Amino acid sequence: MNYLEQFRAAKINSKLLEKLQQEFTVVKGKIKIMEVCGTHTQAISKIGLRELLPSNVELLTGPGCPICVTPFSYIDTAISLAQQEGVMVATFADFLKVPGSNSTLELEQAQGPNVKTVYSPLDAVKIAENNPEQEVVFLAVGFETTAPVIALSILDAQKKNLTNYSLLQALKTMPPVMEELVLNQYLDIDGFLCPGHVASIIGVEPFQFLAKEYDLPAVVAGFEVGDILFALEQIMEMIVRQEAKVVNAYPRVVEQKGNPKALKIMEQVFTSTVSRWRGLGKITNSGLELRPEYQEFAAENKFDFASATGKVAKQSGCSCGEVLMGIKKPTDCELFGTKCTPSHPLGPCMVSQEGSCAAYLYKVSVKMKLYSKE
Amino acid sequence: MNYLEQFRAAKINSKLLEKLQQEFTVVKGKIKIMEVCGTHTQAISKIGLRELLPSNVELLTGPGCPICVTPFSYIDTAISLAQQEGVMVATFADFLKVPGSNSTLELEQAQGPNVKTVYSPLDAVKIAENNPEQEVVFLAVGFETTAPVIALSILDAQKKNLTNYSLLQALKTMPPVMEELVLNQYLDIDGFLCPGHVASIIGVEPFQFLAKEYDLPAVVAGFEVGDILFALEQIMEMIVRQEAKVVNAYPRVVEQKGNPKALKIMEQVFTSTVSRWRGLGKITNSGLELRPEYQEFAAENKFDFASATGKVAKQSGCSCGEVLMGIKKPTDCELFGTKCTPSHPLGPCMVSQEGSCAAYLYKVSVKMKLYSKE
Amino acid sequence: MKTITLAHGNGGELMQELIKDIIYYYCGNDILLQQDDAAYLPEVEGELVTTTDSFVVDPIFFPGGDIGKLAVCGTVNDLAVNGAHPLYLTLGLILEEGLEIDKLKRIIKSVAETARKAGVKIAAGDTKVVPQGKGGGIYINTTGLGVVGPDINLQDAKIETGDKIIISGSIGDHGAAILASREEFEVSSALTSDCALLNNLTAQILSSSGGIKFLTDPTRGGLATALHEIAQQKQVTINLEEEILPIKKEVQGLGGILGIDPLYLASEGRVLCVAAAEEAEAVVNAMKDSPIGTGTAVIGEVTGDKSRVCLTTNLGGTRILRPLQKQLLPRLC
Amino acid sequence: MKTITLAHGNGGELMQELIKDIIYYYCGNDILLQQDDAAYLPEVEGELVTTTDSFVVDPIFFPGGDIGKLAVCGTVNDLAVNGAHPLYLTLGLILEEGLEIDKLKRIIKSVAETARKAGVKIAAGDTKVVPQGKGGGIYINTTGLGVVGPDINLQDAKIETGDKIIISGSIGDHGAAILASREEFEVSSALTSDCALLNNLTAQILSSSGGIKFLTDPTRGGLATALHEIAQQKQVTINLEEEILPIKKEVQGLGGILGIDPLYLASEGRVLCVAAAEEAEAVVNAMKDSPIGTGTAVIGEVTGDKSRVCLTTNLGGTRILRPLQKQLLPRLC
Amino acid sequence: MCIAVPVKVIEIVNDTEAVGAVKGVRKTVNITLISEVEVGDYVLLHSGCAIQKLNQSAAQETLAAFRDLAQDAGEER
Amino acid sequence: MCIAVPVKVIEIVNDTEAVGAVKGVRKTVNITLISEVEVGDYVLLHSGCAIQKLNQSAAQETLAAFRDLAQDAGEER
Ligand code: SF4
Ligand code: SF4
Ligand SMILES: [Mg+2]
Ligand SMILES: [Mg+2]
Ligand SMILES: [Mg+2]
Ligand SMILES: [Mg+2]
Ligand SMILES: [Mg+2]
Ligand SMILES: [Mg+2]
Ligand SMILES: [Mg+2]
Ligand SMILES: [Mg+2]
Ligand SMILES: [Mg+2]
Ligand SMILES: [Mg+2]
Repeated sequence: MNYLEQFRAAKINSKLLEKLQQEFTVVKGKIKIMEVCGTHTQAISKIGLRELLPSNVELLTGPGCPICVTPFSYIDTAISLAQQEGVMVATFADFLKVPGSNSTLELEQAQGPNVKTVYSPLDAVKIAENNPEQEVVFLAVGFETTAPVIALSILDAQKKNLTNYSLLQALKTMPPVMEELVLNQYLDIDGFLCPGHVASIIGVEPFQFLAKEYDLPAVVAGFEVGDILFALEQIMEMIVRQEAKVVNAYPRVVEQKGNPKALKIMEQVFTSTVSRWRGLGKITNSGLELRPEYQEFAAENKFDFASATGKVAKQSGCSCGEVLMGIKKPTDCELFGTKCTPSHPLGPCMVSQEGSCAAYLYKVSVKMKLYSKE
Repeated sequence: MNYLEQFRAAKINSKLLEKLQQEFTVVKGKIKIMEVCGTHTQAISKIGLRELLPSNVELLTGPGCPICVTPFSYIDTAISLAQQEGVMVATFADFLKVPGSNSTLELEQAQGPNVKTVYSPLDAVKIAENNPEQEVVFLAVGFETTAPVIALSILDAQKKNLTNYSLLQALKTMPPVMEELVLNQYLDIDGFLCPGHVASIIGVEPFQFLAKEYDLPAVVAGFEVGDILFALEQIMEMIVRQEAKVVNAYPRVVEQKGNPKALKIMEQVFTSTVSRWRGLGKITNSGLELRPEYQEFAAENKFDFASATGKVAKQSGCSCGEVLMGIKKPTDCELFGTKCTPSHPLGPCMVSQEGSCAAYLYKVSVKMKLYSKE
Repeated sequence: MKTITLAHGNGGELMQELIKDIIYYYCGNDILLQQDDAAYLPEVEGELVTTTDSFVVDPIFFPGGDIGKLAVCGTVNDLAVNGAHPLYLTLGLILEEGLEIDKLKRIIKSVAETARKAGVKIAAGDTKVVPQGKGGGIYINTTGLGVVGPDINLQDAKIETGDKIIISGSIGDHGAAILASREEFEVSSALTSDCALLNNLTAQILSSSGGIKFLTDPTRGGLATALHEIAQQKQVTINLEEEILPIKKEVQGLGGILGIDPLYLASEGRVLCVAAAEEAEAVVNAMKDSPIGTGTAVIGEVTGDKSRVCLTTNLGGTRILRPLQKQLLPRLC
Repeated sequence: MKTITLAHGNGGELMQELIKDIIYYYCGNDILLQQDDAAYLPEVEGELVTTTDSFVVDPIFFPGGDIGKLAVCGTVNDLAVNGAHPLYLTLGLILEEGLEIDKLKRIIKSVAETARKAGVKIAAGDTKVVPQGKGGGIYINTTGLGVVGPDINLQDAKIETGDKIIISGSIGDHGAAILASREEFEVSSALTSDCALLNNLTAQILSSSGGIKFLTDPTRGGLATALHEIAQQKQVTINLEEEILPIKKEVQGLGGILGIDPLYLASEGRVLCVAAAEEAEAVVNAMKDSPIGTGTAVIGEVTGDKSRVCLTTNLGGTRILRPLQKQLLPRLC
Repeated sequence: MCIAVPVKVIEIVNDTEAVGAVKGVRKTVNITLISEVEVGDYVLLHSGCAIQKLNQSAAQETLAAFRDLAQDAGEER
Repeated sequence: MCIAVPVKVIEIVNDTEAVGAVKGVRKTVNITLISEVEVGDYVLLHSGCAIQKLNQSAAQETLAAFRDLAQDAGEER
């Protein structure tokens, strides 16, 4: 057995769960722990963890699903680009079904060679190389985990002298949005499950503010069942001990300083910028944009978006923003379960099985809440 | 009834045939009349005329099938062009099945977007216009009937500023090859059925040498059953009267001077050149080539044919040349009917139903002979 | 969603929805609605006959029909010309990503209507979606099941010299209508496809006379190819008379412009019949009684045993008709 | 000629040649060689069952099989899981211009061999050629005809709480093998498709016990979707145990790399069986006796009437398994 | 050499294009190669282009010649 | 946020490419984002790229911590 397999050993996991259950019952009152990473959300859902925890525990789903946090207008811009003659939009498959005003990328893909799903942005560069007559626009979404790979794609395109590769920029960074959440007066979080793969790039440092400035326990966690249980246990221990530290429970992947080489490449290509989050609005320094010397790879500079976004007329009536902010429950949305279903989603929260609305619909116990300051 | 329909009236045609049969039997000895136009060959075959004529009459098939007279190396060059990345060969469908050394255009068409059949060279220009990244090479074969249309395509491409349209030149002209045939010591022709559609462009003049210089009766003929019967009768009358004239029996389409406007366009773009004929070799002034001012549209100037034709290694063992020259009968070819069949032709004479070999195979009475001077 | 996407073919929820909303909606019946991996059929009486055809026509909508109507007619007709009473069809759809769902609906509606007219039920179906650029909008396979009554025995009939060749109407209409609807040729005409169900007509033919030797429908390859197959299979010479061949003027016109011989153009609603000479008149009369047989004509006869097809031309000459060899494409000469 | 051209599909001489040289050569039998518009079938005994499927797999050759084998297995299996003894298949080919004839031969040989193993005859066929760029090399439709003996009555069986869910081997091998063979992902493995004939196994299952409630093959959409269909159709709750699901390590590995859940990957040689609790052991033993059932396992049971599928995770949690919704594509998260 | 068919001009679209008709089939025809074409004219269509106008009186003369000859045949028999 | 899986490096192809293996599946991996990778190393694969090397001793320590905790649970019960 590969040593990594041991992280999945069922026997230890059951023991860890038992331990966790014991600890939670020791604590009186509600405890809210937020996982900010979509992949954590997915893992938690796949192991059916939420319902195994005592009823006084809520695992809140944070803004870590790149699909859910990307604003409506971005999708519309991507679609309008795909519709242009000579433009091919390259994207991670996750985006295909997200509805824009009148279409989805999946529908545009069906109309012609307008949308291509890729496994990696490096594949998008290859497509641009092989189709010199097409402008290949890669939908640059995701967080620090993906940003270095996208940066690499820019360096690759530059080395190949490609003038037909560009990014539609919406890369985001985690710590600023986490701080925004902490500052939110309606939101009351007892601890954070920090995103392990983001941390594998940026290290533990950037999360220290949680403990130091806001007195919140936080654990950088991996994604195996054991990792998650262990991390929750570490948070619980801190809560019980009324202690606030940022613990690295994923040291096999997360170095204190992250991955210096990846960070260097990322910083060579990108710089911080304000970014707009669905349901949260604009957050300072929460996004990445191409540095001036790479602006030739910005789709913004190659196309006139005014005309594109001018098209945004019809809204789908989706309440995803409010759901994400906790102003509404999914069931409060009048489209929920009737006009909006996983097969015909009207909002991003219904797109993936782990989206807040989809999860709610299928009665997997959902205890997500996220209040906005507005 | 449209007045043109009257040319097909069965009753008159039967009478004409009767008359013709009577005349032929009057004449003693063999009479050989050559139709030089492939469309005449086809019409004669479609009405089953050969077997209706007395046995002392032979209708010889001349070099008027653009497929049959185009040399092997031309097909190979066309195929090697089609095989090149970024090159699309546009062609009349007739050429698809003609075998080259290792392939046919039909096979190349099947491999990818390498060959496109068109109804008109003007369509090839449209294809070039819509596919700026492809070089569209039109296979410029045919005679004076088609040459003006091909000239028009060049003017069209020029007007549209296309730099990706070119011709692979093999256009031929009729009168020079007819003179070559007349001069052939082994060939003994009593009269010519002159090509009516070539004459619609070039007029009657260019055929006068047949009567004036070689004392041969010749009739410019149309393509309806009545046209052909009437023309043969006119030739017979002259033979009987030992008279040699060039008669225009297709005056509804053929003017004495042809079509001046078409001629002007043709001469604007093309000039006479030596041309190579399968089975007959090179004949002076029997071809058309782009004038110097249009040489930018010559595929010869865009591609290196030395390398292409260098590939011509394997020969198919086809005896088409000798069959066309009358040195061999189709049945003398060892491939005839066994390895070479209409479904799997090895030579151009087997490609169309009216090709010498195909016709022979299916026992439609074939009486073609054509001797070379070699 | 107005367009077919790959998700409509992945076996999941969207596909089930598509099948329910369109296929079951239009074609639903007790057998199809079993919805299992396979469908149980009620007991049948008579000899079972089966046939299969895939339809890849371009364009999918054409004057006189669409690929849905064609797919039902084609397979019903193949059963019918073998003397069978058609009972069931299966329906295999290969949709191309990007097909408009409205078009699919029109086509399936057409399938359902034609099946109803033919008296056949869609017994089973399948839907696949292929990526954009790997299909032709829609390809349809229909496989048919029918039964032949005890009184019909086409298999053992012997074709003899003197037998008449009869066709139920003009030839090549379908092929010409398809060509005319292809944009690249820049032609237009009022011509419509002859696409039609033949099962009533064949039943009428078979009940009108015991002298029927052979029935077929001259589809791909046209009349010449269909007759060539008979000539080869039954080792007979078939002779046609050019002068009495029913060819519409538009078909002739299009053939002239494009250099295509109508003898090689497909019909999709004509029966080609070989009948004993003495029965020919009765057969022709029976055929003319049918609304789709009004143009019935004797076009030739069996004249020997040379496994070939000849055409006596208007002038009295003879042309040997070979099976179709090339693509039907406009030619230079 | 080494390549399929449009002329191979025009109904003419080249097509006839192709059919004779390849289809008849490999698949020829007394019924197919009738060569008529439709084929007469010998008398059958039992209740008739039919099914149809088109196969559009990409790539057409994959580890463990090819589209020909798949096309026969798929349709034979659909008959088999409905309790039928498969007898006849029809074979509808849609070839893309440019397909190498050698590849076609390999595929048809594979069709013939698999049909022989299954004991079915190819009763009728059809060949169409679509232009280069309008197909996927080759698409195949097979339509099957089989008979169900009087002793088998799956249709009326009632699924009840306590019934066991049994699968004949590891899940998702076919889907994973296909994904692994797609170049764009730059992966490789020794994984082969599970593509196999199930008719012997289903016959064994049905003769081993009268307690069989339902049989199916979890193809497109995978195990989760197949079970969801049962749950919906029969209005039962099905509960799976994650810990005992047989999933090969390569399938897990590929799922991890590409972000794809093996529960939604197709199997093409597995039987999914619902059996009465008290019969489960006998059924499992009978299945294990078959060479393609050695990996048989009970993976869950019927636990209620909620029309849903649940998975009890290794940790004891519950996941609701929805039918497949999206394309199976690698995801970012 | 070259298939060509007569069509009747039923519409002049512009300097370069006309619509021809024959036996109920209409076809777009390029008319650049001929001069002074009018609706009602017959033109000879080859490879998408009109390559010559038809001379109707010459046609009638040819037909008359046919008939004369055909009559000859009748008489001589 | 981001799916990533650990794979074992079984071949270094060149400066930018390696072959990784996990559970019998091999995958081409871009290694530009990490330094000093060797055959036998485990790396974290995300979107076609190795984004970090795995630290094996840290992994063992974490596993030990798991076990300790699990034992706690056993004892406390
Ligand atoms: S139910 Fe649909 S429309 Fe309503 S908030 Fe959720 S995703 Fe948006
Ligand atoms: S039989 Fe074939 S190979 Fe021989 S001369 Fe004729 S065309 Fe050429
Ligand atoms: Mg586009
Ligand atoms: Mg090419
Ligand atoms: Mg099935
Ligand atoms: Mg099926
Ligand atoms: Mg048919
Ligand atoms: Mg199916
Ligand atoms: Mg038929
Ligand atoms: Mg058929
Ligand atoms: Mg199946
Ligand atoms: Mg067929």
